[in-house]
Amino acid sequence: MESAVHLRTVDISFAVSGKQPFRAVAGADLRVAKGEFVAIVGPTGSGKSTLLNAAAGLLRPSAGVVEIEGRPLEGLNRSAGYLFQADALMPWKTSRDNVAISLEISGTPRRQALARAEEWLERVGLRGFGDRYPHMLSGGQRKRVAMAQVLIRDPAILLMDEPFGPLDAQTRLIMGDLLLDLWQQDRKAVMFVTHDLEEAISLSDRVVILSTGPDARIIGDFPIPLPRPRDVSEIKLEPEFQNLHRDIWHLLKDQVLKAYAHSTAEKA
Amino acid sequence: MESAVHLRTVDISFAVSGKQPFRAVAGADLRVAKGEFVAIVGPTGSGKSTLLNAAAGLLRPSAGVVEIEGRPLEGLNRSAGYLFQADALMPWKTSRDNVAISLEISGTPRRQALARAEEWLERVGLRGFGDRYPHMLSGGQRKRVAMAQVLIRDPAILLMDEPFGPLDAQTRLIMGDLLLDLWQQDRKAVMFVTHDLEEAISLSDRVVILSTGPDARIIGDFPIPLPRPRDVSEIKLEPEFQNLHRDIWHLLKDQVLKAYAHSTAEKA
Amino acid sequence: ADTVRIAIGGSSCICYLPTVLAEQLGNYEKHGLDVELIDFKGGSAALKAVVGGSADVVSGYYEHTISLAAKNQQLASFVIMDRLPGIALVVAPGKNDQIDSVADLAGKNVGVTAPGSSTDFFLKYLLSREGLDPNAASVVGVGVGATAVAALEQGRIDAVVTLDPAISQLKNRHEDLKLLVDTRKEADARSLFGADYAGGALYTRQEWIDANPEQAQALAAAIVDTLHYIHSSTPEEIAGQMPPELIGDTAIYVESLKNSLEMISETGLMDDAAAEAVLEVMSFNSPEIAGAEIDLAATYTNEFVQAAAPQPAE
Amino acid sequence: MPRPVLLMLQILVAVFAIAFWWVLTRTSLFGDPSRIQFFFSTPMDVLNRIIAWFSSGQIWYHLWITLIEAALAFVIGTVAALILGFWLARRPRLAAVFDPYIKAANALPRVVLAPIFTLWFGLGIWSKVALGFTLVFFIVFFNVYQGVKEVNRTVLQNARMLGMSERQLLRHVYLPSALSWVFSSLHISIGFAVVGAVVGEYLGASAGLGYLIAQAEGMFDIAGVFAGMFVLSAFVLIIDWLVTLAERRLLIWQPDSDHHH
Amino acid sequence: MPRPVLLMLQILVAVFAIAFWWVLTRTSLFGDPSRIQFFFSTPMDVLNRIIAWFSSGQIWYHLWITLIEAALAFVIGTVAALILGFWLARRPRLAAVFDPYIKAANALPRVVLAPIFTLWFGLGIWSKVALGFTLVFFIVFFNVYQGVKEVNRTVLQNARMLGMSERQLLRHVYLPSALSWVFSSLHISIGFAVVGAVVGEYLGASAGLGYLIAQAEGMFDIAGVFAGMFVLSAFVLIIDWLVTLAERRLLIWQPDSDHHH
Ligand SMILES: Nc1ncnc2c1ncn2[C@@H]1O[C@H](COP(=O)(O)OP(=O)(O)OP(=O)(O)O)[C@@H](O)[C@H]1O
Ligand SMILES: Nc1ncnc2c1ncn2[C@@H]1O[C@H](COP(=O)(O)OP(=O)(O)OP(=O)(O)O)[C@@H](O)[C@H]1O
Ligand SMILES: [Mg+2]
Ligand SMILES: [Mg+2]
Repeated sequence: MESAVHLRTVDISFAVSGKQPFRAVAGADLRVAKGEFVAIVGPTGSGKSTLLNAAAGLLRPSAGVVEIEGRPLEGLNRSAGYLFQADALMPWKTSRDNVAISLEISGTPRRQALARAEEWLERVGLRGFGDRYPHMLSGGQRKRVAMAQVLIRDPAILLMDEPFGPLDAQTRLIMGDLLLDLWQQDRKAVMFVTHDLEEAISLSDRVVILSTGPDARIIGDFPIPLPRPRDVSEIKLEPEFQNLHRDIWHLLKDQVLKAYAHSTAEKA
Repeated sequence: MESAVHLRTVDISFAVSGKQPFRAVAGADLRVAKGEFVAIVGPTGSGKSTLLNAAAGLLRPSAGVVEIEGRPLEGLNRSAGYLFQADALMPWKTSRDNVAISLEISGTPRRQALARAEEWLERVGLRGFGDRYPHMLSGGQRKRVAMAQVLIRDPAILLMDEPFGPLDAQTRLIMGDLLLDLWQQDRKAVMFVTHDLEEAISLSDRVVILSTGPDARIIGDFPIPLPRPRDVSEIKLEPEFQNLHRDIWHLLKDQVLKAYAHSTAEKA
Repeated sequence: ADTVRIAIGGSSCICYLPTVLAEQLGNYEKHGLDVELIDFKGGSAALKAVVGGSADVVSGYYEHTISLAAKNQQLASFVIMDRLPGIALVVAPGKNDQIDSVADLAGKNVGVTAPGSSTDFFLKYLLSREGLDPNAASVVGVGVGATAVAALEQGRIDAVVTLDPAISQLKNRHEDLKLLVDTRKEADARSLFGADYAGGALYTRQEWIDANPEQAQALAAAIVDTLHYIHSSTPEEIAGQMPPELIGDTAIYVESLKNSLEMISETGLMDDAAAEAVLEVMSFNSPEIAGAEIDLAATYTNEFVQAAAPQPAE
Repeated sequence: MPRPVLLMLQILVAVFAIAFWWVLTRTSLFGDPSRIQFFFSTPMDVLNRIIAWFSSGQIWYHLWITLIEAALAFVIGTVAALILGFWLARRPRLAAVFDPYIKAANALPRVVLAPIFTLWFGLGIWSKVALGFTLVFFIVFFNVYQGVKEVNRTVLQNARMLGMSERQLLRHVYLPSALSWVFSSLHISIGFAVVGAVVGEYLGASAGLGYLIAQAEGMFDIAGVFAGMFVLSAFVLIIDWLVTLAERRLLIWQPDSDHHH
Repeated sequence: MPRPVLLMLQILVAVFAIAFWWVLTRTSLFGDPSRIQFFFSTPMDVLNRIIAWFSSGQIWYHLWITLIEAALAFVIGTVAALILGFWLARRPRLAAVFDPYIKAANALPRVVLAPIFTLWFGLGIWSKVALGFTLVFFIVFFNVYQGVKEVNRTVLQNARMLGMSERQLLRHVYLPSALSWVFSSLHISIGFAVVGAVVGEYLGASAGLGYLIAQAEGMFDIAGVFAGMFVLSAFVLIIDWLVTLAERRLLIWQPDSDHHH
């Protein structure tokens, strides 16, 4: 299968003034095929957002190459939509305008863009909140507006950084279904960062596990052979799911414990 | 038992320009006793952060009274520590300084404050990150610095808004244990907002459930009669836990589905 | 002795030459004075410094003592430096054929150094002498520096009422420059005012004179000595004494000195008729002054100059 | 604070100031009143002068000239600064090259430049506009330049990822984000635009408030000078009020800063 | 861009400007050169003048006086504006009451006020400091005031909840948060401090660069005027460079603005 995103053994370092550069990711090799849904999990601070930033073209790897659809990435990744981990809505636009601008940018007439934005706000459960500025929304509401902003553009590659983090469990399921529906329709490539293992397994084709940083590598790569289409809330009950969950959980737990031990080593 | 925080049938409204005020919370009555650990769950946008803001004295209820330790609250709640949902670290201070300032404010000499800050950074698994400015940290790392900043002051009342949101499952458990340890020592009153039901049940004495907003009320109040001290990672296996989880989950699910249906009503 | 602070209304003006030259020649020291010269942009600013008490003596136009008398501020001049006003009416190069007399200024734009200044008054007085409405020409403030030259050469104004060194600069740049009136020359001034017209002088608050008669005396003597020096030296010699930053182009400076020597007083004495002439022009322009009871004799004194006169010049 | 109370307090301040002025110039508490009057005039004289100006109608023409000059300087200066500021802020290399020249230009004493402005722009309103421009431009420019740099990084990256072109970024991100910087500089520069116009008139002109002030000053008519300055101030307050209205409209999205406690 | 390249480009700009100046005043491409020289002098004349000033050593005294005046105006103006700005920004009612007066004061033409400053502060450096102060103060004040209002709300609420007193808030939240606003206004006001000092000297003084410029102007010695202005600009660049150093140190916490793409 053709690859949508290919991080070819990338190192990613950050300059830290007065010190050695901090190498967050070392020799990570990650390939996401066209139409593939890859979940990325890993301990906090391991480098998940960093990988997405590299795939988006916002960070340049210090070694290795980022290839998008087979070609080395120069500048921004124009075919990707990126849902950031942090608040990224334009505070001077209402939620409706924040969503509509996504379409207006590429030339959709304003009226039409607004109508579609309204539809999308409804889809993410925010009917009636179109006139609100971001600071008048709750954390979960802001996240959903951001989600609508990214999804409405229907990008070929989706980078999502803990998109459902501030949502309650039930809304997560609904949003997960929504995402899968969209994905099913035209098989985008998705890189999906989450801390919720169940979510990772129930949504994705593959779960990739990052080791504790610095010098984080990919230490696990689990294909999820569960049948599609999936019902996100039902799938958890399947025994195969449970097995996968346990395997991944163990791998991850070791990483975190190691990291935590390392971090408090001197103390203990 | 004496009450630490008592929201006496409060209404909380927001002015929305050109419209009726938006009443987020209506007639919510919530009492947290001294030394009690109360978890608050509810659909996204229901008013959890709003309730914490009221308890912190950052928002004035439009009806009802907020009582802290038996006295009506005027201005800020000086005996509370508040871990905000959004990023709230001072971007111009390193993580060490961000934590140390908490102590310096109340007169601890700088050297001592820095030493204790370093200890706390270790506790939350951030040894070696003391020199970083917030923008050089990952989302989960920032949250943990904020947690250290609040906990180091050892406040009598703890308000925590999705403190473990951006952490991976394993780190969550570690932080949960850390929190319970602290709480065990001197029995603070805790109001703990979370979307993770398991977390809510395993940590708290009581789980309070908010209905979908606007006009959110408290629609459920489950005492958690699990024995203390608890081991956060083990407790999930107890049958009583499972029962509670199921009950709460059902109540919550209905709320969310109702909200979502309402929000997409016209559409359907 | 205490330092005497002299506020000059623009040290580049030839009309204040004696004040600066006295310093260069060491005449103040000779009379036991320690003098500090402070340069101001225009006479009225210099005067305000003196009224406010931050400077002791003004080197400025005598007429201000009259304006201030009308404002209940008692000032008096105690040595005169110029017996003529030194103001000229210059026609814009290129407008020579349109403007042949003062009467032709009606309806034209005429530059003055500033509205309400001596040059403004002078223009209005000139116009009325020709039987015109004093406001027949529209007045434009253009200052004394390059702005005036730019405005004139660009034809933004049709004529300008100005002083040296601007007159000499213009003359230097335009061979055929037409001066309709040139009161650096006795003839023009006499025909206009019927007498001399007191120009630059040292004056100050009456209180200061009363409190510091020795210093006033010494100042008067130093200036009188300088006046003698000026009239007994060639322009080149004088130029040789001046600080280079107050000369600019030497040739032009010497030329303007030549044209101005006539206007510089030889004695330092105030002629009563010259004071009358000033009062007349001022009264004409300001209803306030016309209406005020001004004791002209109180605005100047020759006492110090007379006491200084017997001293032989070097 | 309700508006009438605010207004009353503001008036109270004025009343106090005027009372102090009166005591200063009318009693011998602070020295010889006639000398003080020479510098500060008296409240009544100034008031009478203002009334005379307005009742004779003479002032309107001058006010109009000054208004035009100040408004042109303000608008042209602001627009030029916005364009150059936004443009240079997005081209850090170019900006680095020109940086010292811009800063040096800001240090030139405008008063000295008056002859050159006269040469280029004549004695009419344009030389005054030029003078005002040189003040307004730099004030707005530096703020815009900094404002653009202060754009929230995540918001900017998000906008870029949404596919905004440089132009769209300007319109939808940089401009709104820098708006409070721009308005801050506008509040500063309104005053300076008027100062520029008045100083220009003061140095050479045939009309305008600066001309009136210069005339009054030449005649030691301090009441006239003060009257001119009061009219000027009133006038600036009106323009500033218009700017504030625009600001309120454009910055409606900002959370109220909470000033409780 | 590496520093040497940058420096070379900067010098290139200067070379171009000077070449243009030379062509303007030395050839008849733009009209009669002798007339143009009267207003613009020529590069060589100005250079010679500057060399003469420095080699005779005459300039140092004047430069020193101007430096002192500008530095005092800058420091006092900034400090006063910081104090008043931070103080008023935290007292919105008081600020609302005084708001119109502050704005009106900013519109007063400083040149006209010069005699009053002389009255109050004498003829020495302090009247020039006062003039510079009135420029610096308003520029910094408005920016500080706005900067304080732009503090991130969550950060502020968090600091409050941590128990900071008003004073601690100032030191740990408002001041650092408003710092980029402050620095922006400092870059603007350095130029204005110098302008204030020079204009003050120009209007009445016995020393300083403004005095030199005024004398040169009075004698139609345009080379002297330009030489004075160049020395002035060089001088401002040095002060600005010092401010930039301070800025870099104090704003070290800010993420590099990313200027790629
Ligand atoms: N600008 C920066 N400068 C220095 N270090 C950085 C910078 N940005 C991130 N890092 C470091 O890189 C590592 C990876 O960060 P990243 O944000 O990718 O983590 P993450 O896996 O997304 O974590 P989380 O789950 O907490 O969001 C962290 O240790 C972080 O401290
Ligand atoms: N400033 C405001 N103006 C208007 N409405 C607001 C404002 N702040 C919050 N709200 C509304 O109040 C409701 C409750 O918000 P709140 O932030 O308390 O939700 P929450 O329960 O914390 O949600 P989440 O889990 O998404 O954080 C939401 O519908 C939100 O849109
Ligand atoms: Mg992350
Ligand atoms: Mg919330």
